[in-house]
Amino acid sequence: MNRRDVLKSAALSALAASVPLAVPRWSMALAQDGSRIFTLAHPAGFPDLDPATSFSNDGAVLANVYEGLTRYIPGKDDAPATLAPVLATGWETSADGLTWTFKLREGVKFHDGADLTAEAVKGSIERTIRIAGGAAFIWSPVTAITAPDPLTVVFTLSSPQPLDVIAASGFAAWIMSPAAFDKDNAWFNAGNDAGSGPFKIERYEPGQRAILKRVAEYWGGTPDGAFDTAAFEIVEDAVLDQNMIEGGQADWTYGLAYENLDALKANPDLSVVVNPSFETLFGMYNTKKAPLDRPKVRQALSLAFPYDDVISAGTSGLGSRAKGVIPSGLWGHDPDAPVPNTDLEAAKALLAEEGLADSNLELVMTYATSDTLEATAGELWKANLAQLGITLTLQPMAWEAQWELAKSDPAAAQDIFVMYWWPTYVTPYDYLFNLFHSEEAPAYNLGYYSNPDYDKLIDDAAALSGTDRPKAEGMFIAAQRMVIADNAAVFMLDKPNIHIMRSDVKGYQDNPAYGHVVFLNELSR
Amino acid sequence: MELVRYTLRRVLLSAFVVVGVTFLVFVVAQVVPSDPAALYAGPRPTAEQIAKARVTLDLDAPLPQRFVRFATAMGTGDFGVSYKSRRLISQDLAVYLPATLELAIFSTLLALLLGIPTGVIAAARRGSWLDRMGSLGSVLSVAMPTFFFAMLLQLVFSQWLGILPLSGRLSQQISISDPLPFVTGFNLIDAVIAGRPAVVLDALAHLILPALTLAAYPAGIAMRLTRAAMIEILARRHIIAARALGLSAPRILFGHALPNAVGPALTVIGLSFAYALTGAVLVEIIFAWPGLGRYVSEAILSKDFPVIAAATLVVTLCYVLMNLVIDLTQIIVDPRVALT
Amino acid sequence: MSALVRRLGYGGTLCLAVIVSFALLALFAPWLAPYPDQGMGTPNVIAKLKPPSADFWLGTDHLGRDVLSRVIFGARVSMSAGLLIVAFSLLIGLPIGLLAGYFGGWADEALMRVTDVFLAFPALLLAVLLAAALGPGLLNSIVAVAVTWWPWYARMARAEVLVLRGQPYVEAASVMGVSQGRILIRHILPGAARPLLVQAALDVGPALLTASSLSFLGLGVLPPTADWGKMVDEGRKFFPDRWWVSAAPGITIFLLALAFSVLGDALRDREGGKRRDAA
Amino acid sequence: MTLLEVQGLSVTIPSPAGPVQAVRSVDLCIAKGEIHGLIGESGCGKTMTGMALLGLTPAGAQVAAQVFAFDGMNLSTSAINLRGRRIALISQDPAAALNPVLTIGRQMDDVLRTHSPHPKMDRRAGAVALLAATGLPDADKLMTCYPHQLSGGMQQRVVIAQALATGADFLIADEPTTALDVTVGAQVLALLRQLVADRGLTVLMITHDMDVVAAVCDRATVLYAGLSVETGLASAILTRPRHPYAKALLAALPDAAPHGQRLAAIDGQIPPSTKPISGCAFAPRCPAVMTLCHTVPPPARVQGDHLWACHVAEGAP
Repeated sequence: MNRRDVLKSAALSALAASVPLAVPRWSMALAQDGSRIFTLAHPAGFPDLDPATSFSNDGAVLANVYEGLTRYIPGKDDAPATLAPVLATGWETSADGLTWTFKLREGVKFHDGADLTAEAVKGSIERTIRIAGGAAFIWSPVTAITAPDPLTVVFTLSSPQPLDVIAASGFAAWIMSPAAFDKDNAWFNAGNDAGSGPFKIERYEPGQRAILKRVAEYWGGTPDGAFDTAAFEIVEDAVLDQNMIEGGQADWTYGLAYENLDALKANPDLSVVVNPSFETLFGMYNTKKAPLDRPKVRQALSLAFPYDDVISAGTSGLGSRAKGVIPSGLWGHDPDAPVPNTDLEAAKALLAEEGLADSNLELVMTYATSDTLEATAGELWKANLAQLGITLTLQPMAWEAQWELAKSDPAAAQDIFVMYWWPTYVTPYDYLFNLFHSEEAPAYNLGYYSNPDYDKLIDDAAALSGTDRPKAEGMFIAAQRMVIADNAAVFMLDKPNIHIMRSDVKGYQDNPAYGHVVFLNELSR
Repeated sequence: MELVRYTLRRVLLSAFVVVGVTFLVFVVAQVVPSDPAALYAGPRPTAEQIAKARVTLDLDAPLPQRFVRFATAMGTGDFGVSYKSRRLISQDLAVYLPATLELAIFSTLLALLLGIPTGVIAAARRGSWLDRMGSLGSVLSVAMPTFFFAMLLQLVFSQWLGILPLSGRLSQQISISDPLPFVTGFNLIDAVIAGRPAVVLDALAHLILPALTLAAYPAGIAMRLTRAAMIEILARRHIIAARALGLSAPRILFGHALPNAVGPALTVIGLSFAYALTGAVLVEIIFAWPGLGRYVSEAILSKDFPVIAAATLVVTLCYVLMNLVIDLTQIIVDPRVALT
Repeated sequence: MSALVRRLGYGGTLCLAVIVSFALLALFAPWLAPYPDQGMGTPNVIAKLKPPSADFWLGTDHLGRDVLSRVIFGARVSMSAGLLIVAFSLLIGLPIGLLAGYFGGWADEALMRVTDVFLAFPALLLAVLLAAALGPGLLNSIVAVAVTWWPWYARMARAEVLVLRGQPYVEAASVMGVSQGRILIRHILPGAARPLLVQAALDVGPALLTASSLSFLGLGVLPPTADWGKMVDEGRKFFPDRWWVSAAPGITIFLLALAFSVLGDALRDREGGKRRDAA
Repeated sequence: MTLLEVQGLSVTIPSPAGPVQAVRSVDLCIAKGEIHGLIGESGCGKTMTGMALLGLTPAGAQVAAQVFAFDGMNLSTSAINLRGRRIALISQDPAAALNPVLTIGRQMDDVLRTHSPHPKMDRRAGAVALLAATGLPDADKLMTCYPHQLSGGMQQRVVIAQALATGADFLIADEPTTALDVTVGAQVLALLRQLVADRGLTVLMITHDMDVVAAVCDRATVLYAGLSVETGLASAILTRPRHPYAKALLAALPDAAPHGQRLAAIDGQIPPSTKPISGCAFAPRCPAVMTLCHTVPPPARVQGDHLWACHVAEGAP
């Protein structure tokens, strides 16, 4: 009997006189009455359910309602990452990597009864490109799409790109029924769908819940004991999410406080699934503003970062050391990257060398309001820097405001920009281009890093990644080491992917390429 | 005549206030250090997407022109779309406003129900232990931080005793498998319309804790005001006259004294309603109540200006209307008010 | 001491003592807190979320900082927030009320309609809106609340001036040709300021409650500054299993607000003032 | 036949400054059908005497009397039962005595339903009849009016109608004309007179106005400092007062003085009600005071049915 139970029984006996004995339990479990309903306590809402423009948490719903041509299966232990066929059964590329041909699966029907055809694939992707919202840019290399026969689609590219990987993207790569080509954003966000996936949207109450129902005619297999219904309950408060999963009102959730995971692990009704994610946390140094325009000063700051403390305090030890910006599990990850370790003495020496010992430097770090991991990292780093005579001001900001500040004038912007990155589709280029490629008006290169050698190296690697992936990987790793050597950023940690679910749920596989998506069709009870 | 003039003046003042509030909200929005176009363009937008959004949102028009357009749009109930979700705000409001109003009205009733009888009894039994307990409770409730009180209520009634639900508006069994058809958006009313008594009870059970959180402070104030007013009224000559006429004690207390306390009671209604609307920001987050407070606080975090503006305006409008209604009721109940 | 008890009663005197002790705690926090550096924000990760013990009387938070020290340092924020909100509100409200009441006419009408607009907002909502627009930070949140409070003082000052303006000594001064500015400052201001100052003193409690609400919503101080509202919010994730993180600051806010409230009642019985609603 | 007999009535009210002797010793003897004046300056205990008869003394007050009988019943135990049944009050300021937020009809009905089990419609008719009986025109229309819509005289008639509605046969009229202007006051007095005649009522008329006494009272009692100092036929007191205080009252009232002038034109002040009195209460102000007066309580003197208390046998000149 733990302390909470003691308090509980004390309170109960105190109130025994006034409270009827047959206490109705509000935590009465949906999950435990053998129901075929899978309930997700979802800590984020779904801003956009249009498969062409969705670029956020909506993937959690869309990935069960829509399908793409391929799906990325992450590498595990020694097994390399692969691409699994979904709507496409096979694909090939020309030797120059400029023409890609996909064979489509036969007998697939959309929820509205239409058949999957090459025209449907062509039309879906063309709609996405036409609207040009969200992650539509993933198709920018595509110059033409043709449908030589009902089950064959041919893409022509302007430059060699790994289109099979792009087609596995969690955003902007969904195939929809031709009936939806002329529908607007509002039609989808009213809760309508045009997918071919194992579930369809039965009811959508924006900001509150989405109810998904199994589609009987789904082409793929279904495990025994699979769920008929999935209820995404949008509860944006981690405290309530935790209560729901503990009380049996939810089968799955994420985003709970790391500090509480030990208690959850000890609960036999729950299982805590920890996996590496593709999300990595880093702080970009403002390379255009004194004193961080000097690489040695940046290096000193990186040496002062308390890597292990942040992992243990911020993630209860579940995160892992970042080896550069490419997280483990993704090709291009560099397990031997020469990243700095915490060493205050060395940092002090470097600062002295730069003439900045006891200089009372004042730096500003911006991060997203209400992100406790970023706040924790900031607070711990601040304490270390204080020992070097550096004052770090922690400035939590709304993401848009933080971004706006960073995009304005680098000379007036923050000194350190803290953010996460995750890939739109699984390629190292996505990280390396967006974050460190030279840009006139930077979108995400918010440390304003600029290195022509680096630019060329990753551009060349990208061109090779459709045809000669091992070679491309080597080049990406080399490029990443340039960034590390220049100390363009401090790589704080790789975030763990932690999901909590009821332990009677079977078949769960975490797929970091798709954020916090649950592939509901794989689950059973 | 005075009545008509008073009413007209009050209505005109309220109209002026609404225009002023609209202006103020617009001004505050200009201070927000964020680019609406970047927000509208979605997560990780490209430069082209942002440029397109600037045009769509017409952000480059001169300020006065934008204000006029903003004010006319608000005036016609066209709140535009959310920059974040790009959903029609009026659609969202149709769902969230009833949820907040249901909570606000219920908590106002609860505050009156708790505060006024205790105040009456405390006044009638001055100095008794009931009076002392009531006064103590009112002092405590006034000093209690709302958010902490909410946590304590959840802890005791939901997590320890398990007799009331922790959060939400309806149990999942109902909201997932067997939802209530949307008629008015007030769950209590919709459940009655649907003829489902179990759902009425369920909705009530979900209302109690958040409403109690919001009712504590106004109930404390109500108790004080009622007590003070009743003590003054009970000493009035017409009450002595009523006693001299042999009327029974309860009839004097409730039939003669209490109607004179309608003025203070109306004040309490206004105060309590305002407090509930305001406290909604805190309470709706803690209780996952899908109402305007939660809506607006999310919008504030993401700097979603049209939502902030619409929600602030609607809440303020409710507040202004409520005050207008209270003032006008005051005249009906006590016609002497209009003369002063 | 006995004079104080006679004026305020036992309850009022006790409350005054509580408030004075909190003020002293705030003032001398670096000397009184057992771990001053942790009170100011230095993490101590190895000892995180420890229950109350001889070393940490009120336990530690998620970064291993002594909750007692944080609470003591939090008194600085809460006390100064309460005082500054009231001071700023007076600074805006008093002059506006004076001018409106003294000059009357269209100036009065215009200024009072402006206060109408501000009073039409549910106060916390406007404060949240402003705090969000200004960005987080103690000063910003104080300004945000003050903007919603000044109209009360403006109204009150105006009402006082209307009374004072009719006083014989003011009329006499006017007849003798004393300039208007001088009359306003010499004769009216001192009379009008007194009741307002009493009211302002009573409002410090509600003011710090409102400030703590903003802080709870993440619109208050910047980390790692300790603030009670923020501490309650941070501790909510660990509540009730590790109750001390939230309970200590929560109870502290309650106690201080209670002390202000009871003291206010004691003072009000003498001076006559009005209660202000807070959130 | 004697309806009310009171001897040695005293009312003591606790206060922070010590017990207040609001009424020290009052004797009253009122026959059925008579209008009995209770005369005195403000603060002499007249109103408190009326309240004691109604059992409406303030919380904590102690009421004592040697004889305290109403129609053969002991008032100290049955005041609450008699209040509003046999004894009713017509209070001083009708505007304050009526509830401002209830209609006249509602206030009449509240009284009627308390005292009779009649159905609502009958009660309404009864209320209209009572209002009409007090001389109110358009009684039916008045039922839906609020008090503030009526003139002072009309309000006082409503108050009288309420008193009648209780079915009481003994009315305590506490300065019923003070708040009214002279002509209206006179009409109200006429109405009372007529009601007494028609319905066989008995009235205790509390007043400070000698004109009221002259106009309606059969008999009267003069109070001073909570003591009854003289009682007798009203005409006798008005024409030939015996007690020096009563004499001073009349002397202080010039014939030409406007009606309703207050009785304050006597030098000196009433002794403080917190202190006990030794000797005669009026001694400090009495023009015919003797040494004896300061120490020995005055003896009761009788002349026919005229009683007074004074050391001077025939009263001072």
